[in-house]
Amino acid sequence: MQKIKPFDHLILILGTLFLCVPVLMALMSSTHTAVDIHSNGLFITPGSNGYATYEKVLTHRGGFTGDVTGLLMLKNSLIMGFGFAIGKIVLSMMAAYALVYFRFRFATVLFWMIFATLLLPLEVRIMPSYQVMSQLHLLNSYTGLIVPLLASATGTFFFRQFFKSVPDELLEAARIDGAGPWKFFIDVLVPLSKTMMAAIFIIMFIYGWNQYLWPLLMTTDESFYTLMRGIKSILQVWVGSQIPDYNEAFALAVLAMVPPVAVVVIFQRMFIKGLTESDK
Amino acid sequence: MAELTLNAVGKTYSGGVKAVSGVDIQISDGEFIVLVGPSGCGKSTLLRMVAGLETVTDGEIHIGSRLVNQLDPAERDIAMVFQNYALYPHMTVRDNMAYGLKNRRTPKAEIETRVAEAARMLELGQYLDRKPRALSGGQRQRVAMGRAIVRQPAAFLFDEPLSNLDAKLRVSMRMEIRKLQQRLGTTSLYVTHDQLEAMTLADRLVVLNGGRVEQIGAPLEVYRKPASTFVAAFIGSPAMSLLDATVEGGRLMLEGHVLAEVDHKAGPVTLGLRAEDLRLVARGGVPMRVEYIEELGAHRVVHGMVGDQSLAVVDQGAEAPGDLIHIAADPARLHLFDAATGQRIDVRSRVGEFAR
Amino acid sequence: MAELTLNAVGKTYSGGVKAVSGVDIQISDGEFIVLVGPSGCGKSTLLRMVAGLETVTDGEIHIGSRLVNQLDPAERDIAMVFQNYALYPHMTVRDNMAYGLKNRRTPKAEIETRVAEAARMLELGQYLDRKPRALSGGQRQRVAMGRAIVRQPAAFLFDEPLSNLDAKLRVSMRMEIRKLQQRLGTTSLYVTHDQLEAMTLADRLVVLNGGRVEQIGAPLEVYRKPASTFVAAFIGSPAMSLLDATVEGGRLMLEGHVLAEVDHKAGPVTLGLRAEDLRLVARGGVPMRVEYIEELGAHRVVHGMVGDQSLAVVDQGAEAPGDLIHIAADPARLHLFDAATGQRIDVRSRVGEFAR
Amino acid sequence: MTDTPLSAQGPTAPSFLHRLRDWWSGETANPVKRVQFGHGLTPWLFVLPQLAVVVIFFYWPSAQAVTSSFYIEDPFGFGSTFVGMENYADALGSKEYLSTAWFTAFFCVVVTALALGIGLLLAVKADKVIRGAESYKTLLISVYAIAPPVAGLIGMMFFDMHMGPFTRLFAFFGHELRVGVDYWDTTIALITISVWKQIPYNFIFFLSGLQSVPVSVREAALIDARSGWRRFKDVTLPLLAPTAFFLLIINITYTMFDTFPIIDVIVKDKPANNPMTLVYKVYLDGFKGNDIGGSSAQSVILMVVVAALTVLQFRFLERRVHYG
Amino acid sequence: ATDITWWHGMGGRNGEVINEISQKFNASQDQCKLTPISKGTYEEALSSGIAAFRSGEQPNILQVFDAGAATIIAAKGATIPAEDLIKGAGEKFNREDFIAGVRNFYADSDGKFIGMPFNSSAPIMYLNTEAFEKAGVEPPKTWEDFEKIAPKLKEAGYLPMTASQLTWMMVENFKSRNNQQFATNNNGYDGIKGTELVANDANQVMMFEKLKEWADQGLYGFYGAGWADNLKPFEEGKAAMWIGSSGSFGGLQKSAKFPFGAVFMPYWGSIEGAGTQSFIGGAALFAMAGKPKAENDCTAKFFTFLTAPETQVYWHENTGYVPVTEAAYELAKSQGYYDEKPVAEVGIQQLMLPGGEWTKGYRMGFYPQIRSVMEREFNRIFSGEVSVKDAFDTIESEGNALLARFAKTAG
Ligand SMILES: Nc1ncnc2c1ncn2[C@@H]1O[C@H](COP(=O)(O)OP(=O)(O)OP(=O)(O)O)[C@@H](O)[C@H]1O
Ligand SMILES: Nc1ncnc2c1ncn2[C@@H]1O[C@H](COP(=O)(O)OP(=O)(O)OP(=O)(O)O)[C@@H](O)[C@H]1O
Ligand SMILES: O=P(O)(O)OC[C@H](O)CO
Ligand SMILES: [Mg+2]
Ligand SMILES: [Mg+2]
Repeated sequence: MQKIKPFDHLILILGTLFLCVPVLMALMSSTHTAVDIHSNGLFITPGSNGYATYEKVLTHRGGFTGDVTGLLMLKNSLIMGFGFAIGKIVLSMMAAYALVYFRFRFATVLFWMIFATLLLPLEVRIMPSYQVMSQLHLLNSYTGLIVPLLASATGTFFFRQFFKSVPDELLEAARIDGAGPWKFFIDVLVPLSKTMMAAIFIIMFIYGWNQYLWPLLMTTDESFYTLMRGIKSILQVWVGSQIPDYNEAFALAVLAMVPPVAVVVIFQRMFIKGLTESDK
Repeated sequence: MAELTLNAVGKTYSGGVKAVSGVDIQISDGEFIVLVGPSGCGKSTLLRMVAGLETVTDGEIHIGSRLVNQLDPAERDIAMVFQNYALYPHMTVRDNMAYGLKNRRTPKAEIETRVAEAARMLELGQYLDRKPRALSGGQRQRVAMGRAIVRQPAAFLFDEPLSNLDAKLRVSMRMEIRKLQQRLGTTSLYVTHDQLEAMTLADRLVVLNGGRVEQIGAPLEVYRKPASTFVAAFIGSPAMSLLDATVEGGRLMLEGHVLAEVDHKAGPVTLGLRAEDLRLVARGGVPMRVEYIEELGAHRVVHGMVGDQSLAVVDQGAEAPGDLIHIAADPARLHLFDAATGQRIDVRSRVGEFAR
Repeated sequence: MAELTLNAVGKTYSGGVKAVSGVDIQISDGEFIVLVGPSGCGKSTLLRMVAGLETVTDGEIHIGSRLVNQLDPAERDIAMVFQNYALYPHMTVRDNMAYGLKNRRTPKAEIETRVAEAARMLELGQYLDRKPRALSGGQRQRVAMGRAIVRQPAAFLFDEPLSNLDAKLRVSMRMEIRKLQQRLGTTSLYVTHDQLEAMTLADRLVVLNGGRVEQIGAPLEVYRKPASTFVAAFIGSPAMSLLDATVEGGRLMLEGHVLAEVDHKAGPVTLGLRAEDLRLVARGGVPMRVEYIEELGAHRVVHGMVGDQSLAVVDQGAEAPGDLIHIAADPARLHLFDAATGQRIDVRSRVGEFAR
Repeated sequence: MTDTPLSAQGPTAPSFLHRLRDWWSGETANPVKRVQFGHGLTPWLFVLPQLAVVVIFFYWPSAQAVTSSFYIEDPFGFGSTFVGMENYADALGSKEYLSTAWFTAFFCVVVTALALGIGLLLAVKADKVIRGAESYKTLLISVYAIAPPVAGLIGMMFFDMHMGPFTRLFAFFGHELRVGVDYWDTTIALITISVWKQIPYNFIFFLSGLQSVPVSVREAALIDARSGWRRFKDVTLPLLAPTAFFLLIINITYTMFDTFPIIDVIVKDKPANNPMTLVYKVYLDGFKGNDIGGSSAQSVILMVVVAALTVLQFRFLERRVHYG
Repeated sequence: ATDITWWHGMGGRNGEVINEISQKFNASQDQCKLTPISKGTYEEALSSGIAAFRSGEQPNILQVFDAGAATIIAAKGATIPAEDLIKGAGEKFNREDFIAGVRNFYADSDGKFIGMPFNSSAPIMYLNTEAFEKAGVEPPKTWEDFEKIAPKLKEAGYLPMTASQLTWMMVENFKSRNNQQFATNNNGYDGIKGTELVANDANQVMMFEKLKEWADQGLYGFYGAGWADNLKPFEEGKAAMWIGSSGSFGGLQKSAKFPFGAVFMPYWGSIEGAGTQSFIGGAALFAMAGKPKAENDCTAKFFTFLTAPETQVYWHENTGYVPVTEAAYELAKSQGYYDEKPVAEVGIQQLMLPGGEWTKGYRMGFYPQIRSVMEREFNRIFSGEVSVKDAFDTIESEGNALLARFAKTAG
């Protein structure tokens, strides 16, 4: 029994306001015209241009071929998000499995080799990475978009911690039950990691979803446009002499928030629980 | 079903810790062997070597006629029940039991029959579709048992399977295990550090101490003729009181009182007395100052001091702390141990009731 | 040190679960009260209400003369020992003990004296600078105790403090707790579901069932005169056997055998028999078919069937499963309960040894 | 006590042969799991995908970056001159580079401290309240989903020199906020936005960390200490240390690397004399300035610094962290 | 049909117009099919082009902005000079068709077109008509004029002037408008080795000392390096003058709620020979090397199509960039576009002013980084951290170090 003081709510409300008001303003601003936003800044009240903006953003056939609509970008963003999240989970679970459950030379070396990838993000090694991709003939492909981003340790690190907390006896029981490494992995470990996978999924989904620079460099085909790229291409003119279509950028941003937020809301319970379980 | 032979078995962990050494045990088909000993004495290590979960660094282990030292756990035809059950939390009770069989490519129909049979035996029928988390501790325990039985292995291995249960459940579960093993007739090796459990379950007890076998024998034999002070103190509740005594000219002396005549050379000895072998006498006997009393309902355990050595006596009387009482025992029920080595001394004759 | 008064205390959890209702307990200064009852009966809830960890939804709790319903746990002047110790894992043993005192601005020197005193008492001196993880289970338990005693609070609250220990350690720890409490004279409320622990520790036992008090009394009183079949089955080991019997014309009948003459109206009753109150007779008595036997060293518990009802008898004999034996008991040791309500029936007179 | 420690026998030193065999099979004194699968090909099959990705897409390009750092290179690859350590000397010898390095360190400390602090505060409060907890959590976590360029844009508009609400707020307190012109004003904006973006992440992890602190330990503290602050400081916080340590590393990585879209937006593509981080400078010189050799040298320096930092943190901080 | 690709760095409406032009080209013939692809900003487009070239994945056409020109022109094998390409394909090409101001910027020292001028802009001065009426003053031609009218505008309650992107306005185009040398080696056209920046000369320093002085007097507002931050006061009607791009016209029409006009960017009457044309801003198109002849011919065909008057006028009227050929200018004029929108004519007229020795352009490697150095130092000047002289000394020394580094890239 801990007494809850109004003060606690006050802090939470302030924190929530600090975090959410900007997002709310993005939403509200998306219903005003670009010129209004350009001249007056962000809005906290709704405007009258919302329907037009969202209709345009969703159905406007942009790009050279006229195929680049909000829906196409949404599709590609989803492919990026899912592809990355799933790829990440598969790769890092397998690697973490090998590192934790096998007795083999170099396990520590391998762990540090993988962990070191936290030290240098893609942005910093982007040019050489591009050359590698082109040598592998992976430009303009979903594989090329997704796979290089997988070279990072976060997921492996998470799963390693989680596997360490799985009771030893489960492996022992499974071995006595005649399960080999693959069967144990598929039959026992994967189902046990469900909540952890959900947690990682959200984090990674958002990461993949929000990629910009790499897709820009990697693809030359309009059919690979993502929402993030749509937003950036609207906004990039602000450095020059034009008025960017702020309203459309905000509308795209709001649309871009919907799937991740939906994922967060749906998986929230699992999410928090999943992250917790590693600490046991 | 098979015999189990441990031949000079030893284990040195890679850090250099010698957890088990020179263990020889011969277990006949269908026998129920209980390994007891204090925490850290190597019980689990020994069991896990039999299971194939630890490498055997010395000696040989045979199951039936096969030398299994190099075999994988799955190839040894054994089943194991773990202390914390180690059920697969994501599988139903049915799947938990069936998993080992599936991995052995047992035909579907056969699996179903065996699971149904085990469920009936363990009264788990109505829980077959639940996940472990929806079961009580006792029920989980039975699922773990079920997982072992369906396999119809050559041997069962149990590592403290009851220690997570509460006292009441522990008592009822240990009966069930015993009944089951008798019905199936499967050779079993059972680890516990609860001596009551050990006594009630075992065909033969193996008392381990510091990685070595201290004594092997039927429970009552071990109880009545403990081979050393270690075994004496470990088996029996309340624990046997061990006191310093001396033999002087063929007489066993405790704090200046003659207890019995013994055929042993003069010198210090350790005297073992079980609380239930002692009784109160109105006069004579050895005087004991009552310190405190445990009321257990059925009887009371009186703890007191003889000189400056402590002693426990079972009694139905009405003494209170501070009272001076006199106790006596049948000399046949005295245990003598070598004061230096702690080894049992079997004296050839003892005469008279102690302290006339 | 203080009195503790619970006045019609009840607890309804926010989900609507009524965990405790109408509990009245009057605990005098220095008394050691043990709360027993099966899992889920509300023991922890009650204790936690006293500690201030749960809100009290009905009734009043007084510590000394203060009504504490609304006070913060830290203001109630109580100390609590948790089932899983709840030691601060990041603090040394010393800091764990000192923490509560520091927060009460006890002078440094005073803290040191008290911690040293507690450490001496609990033989923890050499571990003072270790972290809990480097201690064995029993040692952790003692630290948890130490943390409570240095505080010198008005009352100790214990929530199953021994249930994580192995059997042997449990026995020795419960003695230490009892001795300590007697030395300090601090009012104590102790929760357990182990009836042996309850018997040996309590000044008075409170048996809870489904959130209500079933019986309050001294351990032997509860043991000897259980107020209901619930209490009868819960207190005592092996559990009291409860059998269906009938009274016909003033005679108590079990499976067709006359047991005693009782002054009670005719009809079905529940008969309670403790294993240690029964003895074997060569002839006569009630016939019992031996089912299986538990060898406990000091004695054996013989389980068998009378008709189709099961019964346990303590014995030193040598029966084997399948034997037919005959048992008898002193009518003064029979317990009768109302067949419908389970409440104890105190019959005015009983005549004769059962089944001549 | 029943413990009969085996140390009485003393651990015997393992024979040379034992050790050789252990080395060969990878057996160590402290394996991660009590029982592990044997060696052989299988573990390699499991690490292989990740390893391949890491080698191909991390080590290979990184090796190229290291090689490039010793050359001054025409961006199109027509000519290059081997210059040895000159690129390193140029970077480390430049006043601008050093001041950027100092700013990066400062920025790291402040952003990490604030983001962790506020994230923790909110997590503690959200963990405490029951009513409305779900809504708070959902709202706070949702912000995590907002796209970085939009986060930057929103931030930029909030700090706009002419019409930003924050500019007005500061004016109310008598300070003319000139983000993009004044070094420290820009710093304030960068910190605010970076902290804002990172709070939800920290909140999520702290909240789950808190929920894993044993309830009974918290209750024990409730009995021992009256002041909520003391309970937090003495008990909750130390028990959160593993989470905090993990977050510390992630947050430092975040401020070092992932804040660069924010900087890009706030300085509107033209850093001028505004503060920036080392990574932004690598991006600026390499990606925008096409100076491959120089920027490679900078990224190698960065890698070394971050690696050293990580090792330091593991060596000195993690020791103080209490794990379960 | 032969497929060719065009990577560009335009977004928003400009990007859409690029798509429209490409469609027009594809519709105009059937041998070639052009696909334009947006690669982010100018910098991102250039970097993508470089990365792609190194991997042999380059597009046929790459758009490169003014500051990046030296980088791509210095890489001799990376591009095919536009002139060679067009002539090689048998298309007509005449340098004189292009207006004076765009002829040299993307050409070599002999005047041969390396890049194809495409989206060209000029820095011009926009005026708030109301402000000038209120203050009763005439728009300035020279900075001396400015010094006279500025106090009156201030009195009338206006901030007299702001300017975006000082590097472009007050350094590069200061050099051009006042016919001042910008770098040795013929402004860098004659070779990479040994090219040095001429930045801390007396006139350049004087320009900034004046700016600083005006800023201190409240005659000029400095709002950092951001383009929009400096534009905003003008849009809000607070500033009377703003120096921006001719291309800003389209945006201003939407955002400025008052009548406005434009004049040439001022020069110094005190400097002899000043008043020359300005450098073009914006970007040019480069034909990347390493492509088959058939594709190169299509590229040439597209370049010819681009310079056709109709295409240029369409581009000019839709984006605000100036037309690059005389013919296009004439066409627009004859259509009466400038009668309707006189402001749209200012940029092109300024580019058609007579040139001088130093007005054809500049060629300096790592120039984007040199711009960064300048931007940094300008902020310091206006915050009073450094003197103008010191700032330009720094610019020159750091700039020369960068130029020396660039010289090494040639091998
Ligand atoms: N993997 C290991 N590496 C090194 N020493 C070990 C290892 N496992 C166990 N030991 C040591 O071997 C000895 C025997 O351990 P074991 O687990 O067999 O004891 P136990 O009898 O089962 O004890 P408990 O009753 O506590 O379960 C102990 O001293 C223990 O510390
Ligand atoms: N937070 C809660 N919300 C709702 N019901 C609860 C809560 N905590 C306990 N209960 C219920 O209240 C009843 C009493 O619980 P309590 O923990 O007091 O039992 P207990 O006697 O301590 O049992 P045990 O011996 O298993 O510890 C149980 O039925 C339990 O399910
Ligand atoms: O915005 P633009 O296209 O007029 O270009 C302005 C500058 O020349 C860019 O360097
Ligand atoms: Mg063990
Ligand atoms: Mg409880």
